Amino acid sequence: MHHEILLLALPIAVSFLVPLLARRSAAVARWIAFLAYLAALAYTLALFPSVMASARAVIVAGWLPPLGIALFLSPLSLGAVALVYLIAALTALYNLSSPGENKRPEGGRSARGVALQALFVLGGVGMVLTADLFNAFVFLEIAGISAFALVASGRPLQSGRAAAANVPVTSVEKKSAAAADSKTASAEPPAEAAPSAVSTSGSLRYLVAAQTASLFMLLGIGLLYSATGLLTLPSLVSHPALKSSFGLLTALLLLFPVLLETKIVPLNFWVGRAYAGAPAGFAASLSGIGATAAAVLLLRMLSVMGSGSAFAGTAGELRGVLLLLGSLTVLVGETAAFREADLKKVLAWSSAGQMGVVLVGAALPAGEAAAWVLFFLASHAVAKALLFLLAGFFAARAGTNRWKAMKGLGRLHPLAAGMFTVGALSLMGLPLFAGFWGKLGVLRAVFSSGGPAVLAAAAILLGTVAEGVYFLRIAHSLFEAPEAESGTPEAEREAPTVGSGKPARAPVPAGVLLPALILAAAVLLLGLRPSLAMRVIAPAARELVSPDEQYAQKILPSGASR
Amino acid sequence: MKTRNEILIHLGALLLVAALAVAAGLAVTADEPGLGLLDAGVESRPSARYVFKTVRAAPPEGGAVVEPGGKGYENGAANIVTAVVADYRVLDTLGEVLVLFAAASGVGLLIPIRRRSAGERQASPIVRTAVPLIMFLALITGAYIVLHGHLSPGGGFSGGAVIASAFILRFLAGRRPDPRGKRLLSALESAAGLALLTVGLIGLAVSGTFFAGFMPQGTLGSFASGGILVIVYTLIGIKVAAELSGLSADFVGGK
Amino acid sequence: MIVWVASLGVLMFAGALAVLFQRSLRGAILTFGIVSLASALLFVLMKAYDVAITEASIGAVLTTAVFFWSLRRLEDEGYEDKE
Amino acid sequence: MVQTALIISASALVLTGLFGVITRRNVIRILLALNLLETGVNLFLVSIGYAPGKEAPIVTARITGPISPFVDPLPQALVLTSIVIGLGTTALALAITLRHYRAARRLTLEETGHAS
Repeated sequence: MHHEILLLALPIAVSFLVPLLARRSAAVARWIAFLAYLAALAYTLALFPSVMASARAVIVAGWLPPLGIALFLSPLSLGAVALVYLIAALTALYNLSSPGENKRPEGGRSARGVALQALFVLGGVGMVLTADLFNAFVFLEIAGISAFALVASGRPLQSGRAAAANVPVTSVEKKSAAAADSKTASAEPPAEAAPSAVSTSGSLRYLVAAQTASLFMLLGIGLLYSATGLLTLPSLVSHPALKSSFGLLTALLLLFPVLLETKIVPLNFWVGRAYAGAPAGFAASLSGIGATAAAVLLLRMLSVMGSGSAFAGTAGELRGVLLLLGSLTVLVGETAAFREADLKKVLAWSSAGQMGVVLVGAALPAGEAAAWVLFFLASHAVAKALLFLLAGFFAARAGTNRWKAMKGLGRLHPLAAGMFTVGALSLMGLPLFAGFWGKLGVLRAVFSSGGPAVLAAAAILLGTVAEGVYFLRIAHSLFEAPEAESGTPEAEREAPTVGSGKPARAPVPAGVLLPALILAAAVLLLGLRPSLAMRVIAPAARELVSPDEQYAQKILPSGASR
Repeated sequence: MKTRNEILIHLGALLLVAALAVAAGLAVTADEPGLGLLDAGVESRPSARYVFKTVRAAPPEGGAVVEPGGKGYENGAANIVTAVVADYRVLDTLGEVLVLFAAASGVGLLIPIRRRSAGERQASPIVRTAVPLIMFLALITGAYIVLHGHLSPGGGFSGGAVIASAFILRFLAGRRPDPRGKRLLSALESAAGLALLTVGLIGLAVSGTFFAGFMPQGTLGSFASGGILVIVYTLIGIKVAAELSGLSADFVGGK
Repeated sequence: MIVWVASLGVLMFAGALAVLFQRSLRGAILTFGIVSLASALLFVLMKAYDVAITEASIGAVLTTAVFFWSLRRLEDEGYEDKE
Repeated sequence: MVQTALIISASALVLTGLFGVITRRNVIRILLALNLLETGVNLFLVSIGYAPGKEAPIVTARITGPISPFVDPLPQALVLTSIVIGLGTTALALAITLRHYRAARRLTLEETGHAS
C-alpha cells in the first residue's frame, strides 16, 4: 500500500476544497490550509523512522519505473518535504493574521490565493520527491505558475492612503476582520484597488524567464530521450555514456530551470522586482520553499550527472562551468544586496548569493561538501523565511519597504528586531548560529579540493564580508533611536503611521510572533546542536555522493535500468 | 528611429541565438564515441512496451500480440497515447490539470474588472440565430471526443476545449457571462477535480497504488475498455471544459 | 512527404518572423494563429493525431482567442494598435 | 531525411522564438514569441518520436513481434501536457498584462519610476 502519495494528495485536496468551501469567507480557507500543512508535517515526521531505516520508491498507478512514474522516499527527499511543510505551515500561520501590506482579501489571503499557495507547496514537494525528469518539469511548472499569480497579486503598500487599515489582528479584532473579509471575499473580483506595477512587471519578467527556462528543459528532455529512450533520472546512473559534447548540451539544458529558480547568474535578473512585488507572506515561501526545493532537485540531478555513467564524459567540464557560475552568483548576489534600498530586494539578492555558495559546494568533485551543503541549504531556508516574515511586519509598520525608513522600529519591538538580527547573523555565518557550520564546511571542502576552487572560496569570503556589512547596517538602523529631524518623533510615532493605519507601537500580532519565534528557535537550535540535524543530513549526503547504490538501485526493479 | 541601444540589443540577441545554434549543431552532430541524437532508434526504445502492453509482465514466448477484440491486456485502451497519458504516466496528467486549475484561478484573481468602451457592437441577428445550432454541434463533438479518447484520437483535453468553445460561442453571441454562471462553473471545476482525486484515492485503497485500476480492462476496441481510464479522462474533460469556459468568461468580462 | 514538411517548415519560419516584425499587433496575433494551425497540420503529417487535435483546439484556437480578447480589452482602456 | 527536415524546422521556430523573447519590448509580442518557442519545442519533441513508414499509435489491426509498427507514443503524451501548460501560462500572463496596463498604462516592462 503505497500510502505515502498522501504527501502530494493533501495539498491537491486543499487546492480543490478551498474555492468550494470557502466561497463565503477567506478566513475559513486560510484555516483549512494551515491545518492541512500541520497534518502533512505530522505525517512526514511519522514517516521518518521507516524511511531512515530503508529508503524506498513509491509507485504510482501500479507501473514500475522506468516506464511508470515513481516517487522516492529517502532521508534527503523526506527531510526536504518536512522543511517545505514546516515553512508552509508557518507562512499559513503568518497569513492568518498577517499585518502584510495587502490587507484587502486579495493576494495570498483570498480563497483563490490560498488555493494557489497550496499548489505552490505541492510543486515544491513534488519536485523533491519525483524520480522522473518530465514529472519534475510538470511540478516545476505547477510551482512556477502559482508563483507568477501570487507575485502579481501583491499590492502597493497603502502608504499615504487611509485605505482599509491593514489591522494586525489580535483576538478581539479577529472576528471583525473575519467578518470584513467575508463581506468582501464574495465571488466576483473584490472592489478594484490599484494593482501595483512593480508586482505585475516583476511577475511578468519572472514568468517569461521561467517559461523560457522550462522550455529549454523540455528540449533537454527531448535530446536525452532521443539518445537513451528513457526519462527516469535513476536509470541514467548506470546507462551507456552519451557523447561528451552532446551530454554537456543535454545536461545544461536540463539544469536551466533549476538554475533559474535557485537564482544563479545569469538567470537571476528577475529576482529583485519579483520579490519586491510579492506579498510578504509569499516572499517567505518563494525563497523558503521554492528556492530550497529547486536546490534539492538541482543537487539530485548534479549527483546523477556528476557520477552517473550516462554523463561520464562531461562531468569534468560540467563541474568547471558550475563552479564558475556559483562563484559569480555569490559576487553578483552580495553586491546587488549591498546596493539595494528595498529590504525585500536586499533579502532576495542575499539569498541569490547564498545559493551561489550551495552551487559551489555541489560542484566539487566527489561531493565532499555534500553534507555541509545540505546543512547550509536547510539553515538558509529557515533563516531567510524568518527574515522575510519580519520584513513584511516592519514594512507594514513603517509604511514602506525601504529599510532606511524603518529606523527606530527595533526600539518599539525589541523582540521582533532581535529575531531579525538572529536570522541575519545566521546568514552571515557567525558561530552559535546555524549558518556557521554550513559555510565553514563548504569553505573547508573548497580549500581542500585546491586548484581553481580556491577562487570560489575567495568569492564566498568576499560575499560573507558584504553580508556582514549590509545585515549589520540594517540591524543597526532598526535599533537606532529615530533622529529628531522630522518634528517630534515621539508624537509622530503615536499618530497612526500611514502605512499600517495602526500605531507603530502596537504589539506584534500573534500571527507574526509565533512563526518568527519558531524559526528563530530553529536557527539557534541548529547552531548550538548541529548533530541534531546531522542525523538526517548525513545519510542524505551519502545518497548524493553515491547515487548508484543509495538511489538508483532503490528505485529501479532489480537491475532493470533499460 | 530605433534608438542606439535597441540596435545593440538586437545585434547582441542575434549573436547569442547564432552562437546557441552553432554550439547545439556541433554538439548534436559530433562524431565522438557514445550515444547522440536519435541513437535509440524509434522501434528499439523501451516505449515499445507501451505499444505491446508488456510494461508489467514480460512478453509471452511467442512474442506479444495486440489486436482489437483481444482481452486480458494490462491496459485495454486501443489509443496507446491515451493509455500513456491517463494510465501509465497519470501523475503527469494530474499535474497538468493542476497547472490549468492554477491558471484559471490566477486569472480569476488578477484580471481587472472590465470598463466597457462605448462602441460595444451588438451581435448581428445572423450570429444570434446560428450560434445555438453551432453550440449544439460543438457540444456533441466535444462530448464524443472526450468519451472516445481511448478508442480514437482526442481525449479529455482536446474534447474539453471543444466543449468550452461551445460556451465561448455563447459569449460571442452577446450573452455576457453572469456571476451566477461563473460561480456554477468554478463549483463544477472544483467538484470534477475532487472526483478525480477520489478516483485516485480509491485506486490507492483498492489496489494499493494511487490511480491504480480497479475496474476490468474489457475487450480492446470496445467502449467499455481501459478500466478507470474512461472515468479519469471524462472527469478531466469536464474539468478542462469548465476551466476554459470560466477563463474565457473572465477575459470576455461580466455584464 | 518531404515536400510537405519542407514547405510547412518554411511557411512557419516565415510566419514566425512575421509575428515578430509585423507593425500591427492584431496582424501579429493572426499570423501566430496561422503558424499554430500549420504546426497542427505538421503534427498530422507526423502521424501524431492526438497532438494535432489538441494543438488545433487549444494551441491555435484558444490561445489566439485569448490574445484577441486581451487586445480588445487593452483597446477598451485606450491602447492604440498602430495599424 | 524527413526527420532532419523536421528537426531543422523545429529548431528554426525555437531560435526565432528565443530571439523574439529577448528583443521585443511589447509584452504581448514577448508572449507571442514565447508561444512560438513552445510550438517549436513541441515540434522537436514529436519529431524525435517520428520514423518514416510507421503508423499512428492506435491499435486498429493485429500487431505482433518486438518491432513496433507505430511512431513513438511517449513524446506525443509529453507534448499533450506541454500544450495545455502553454495555454495556462499564456492565459495567466495575459491577465497579468491587463493588470499591468491598468497599473502602469503601458505594455513595456522597463524599470518603473516610483518605489513600491
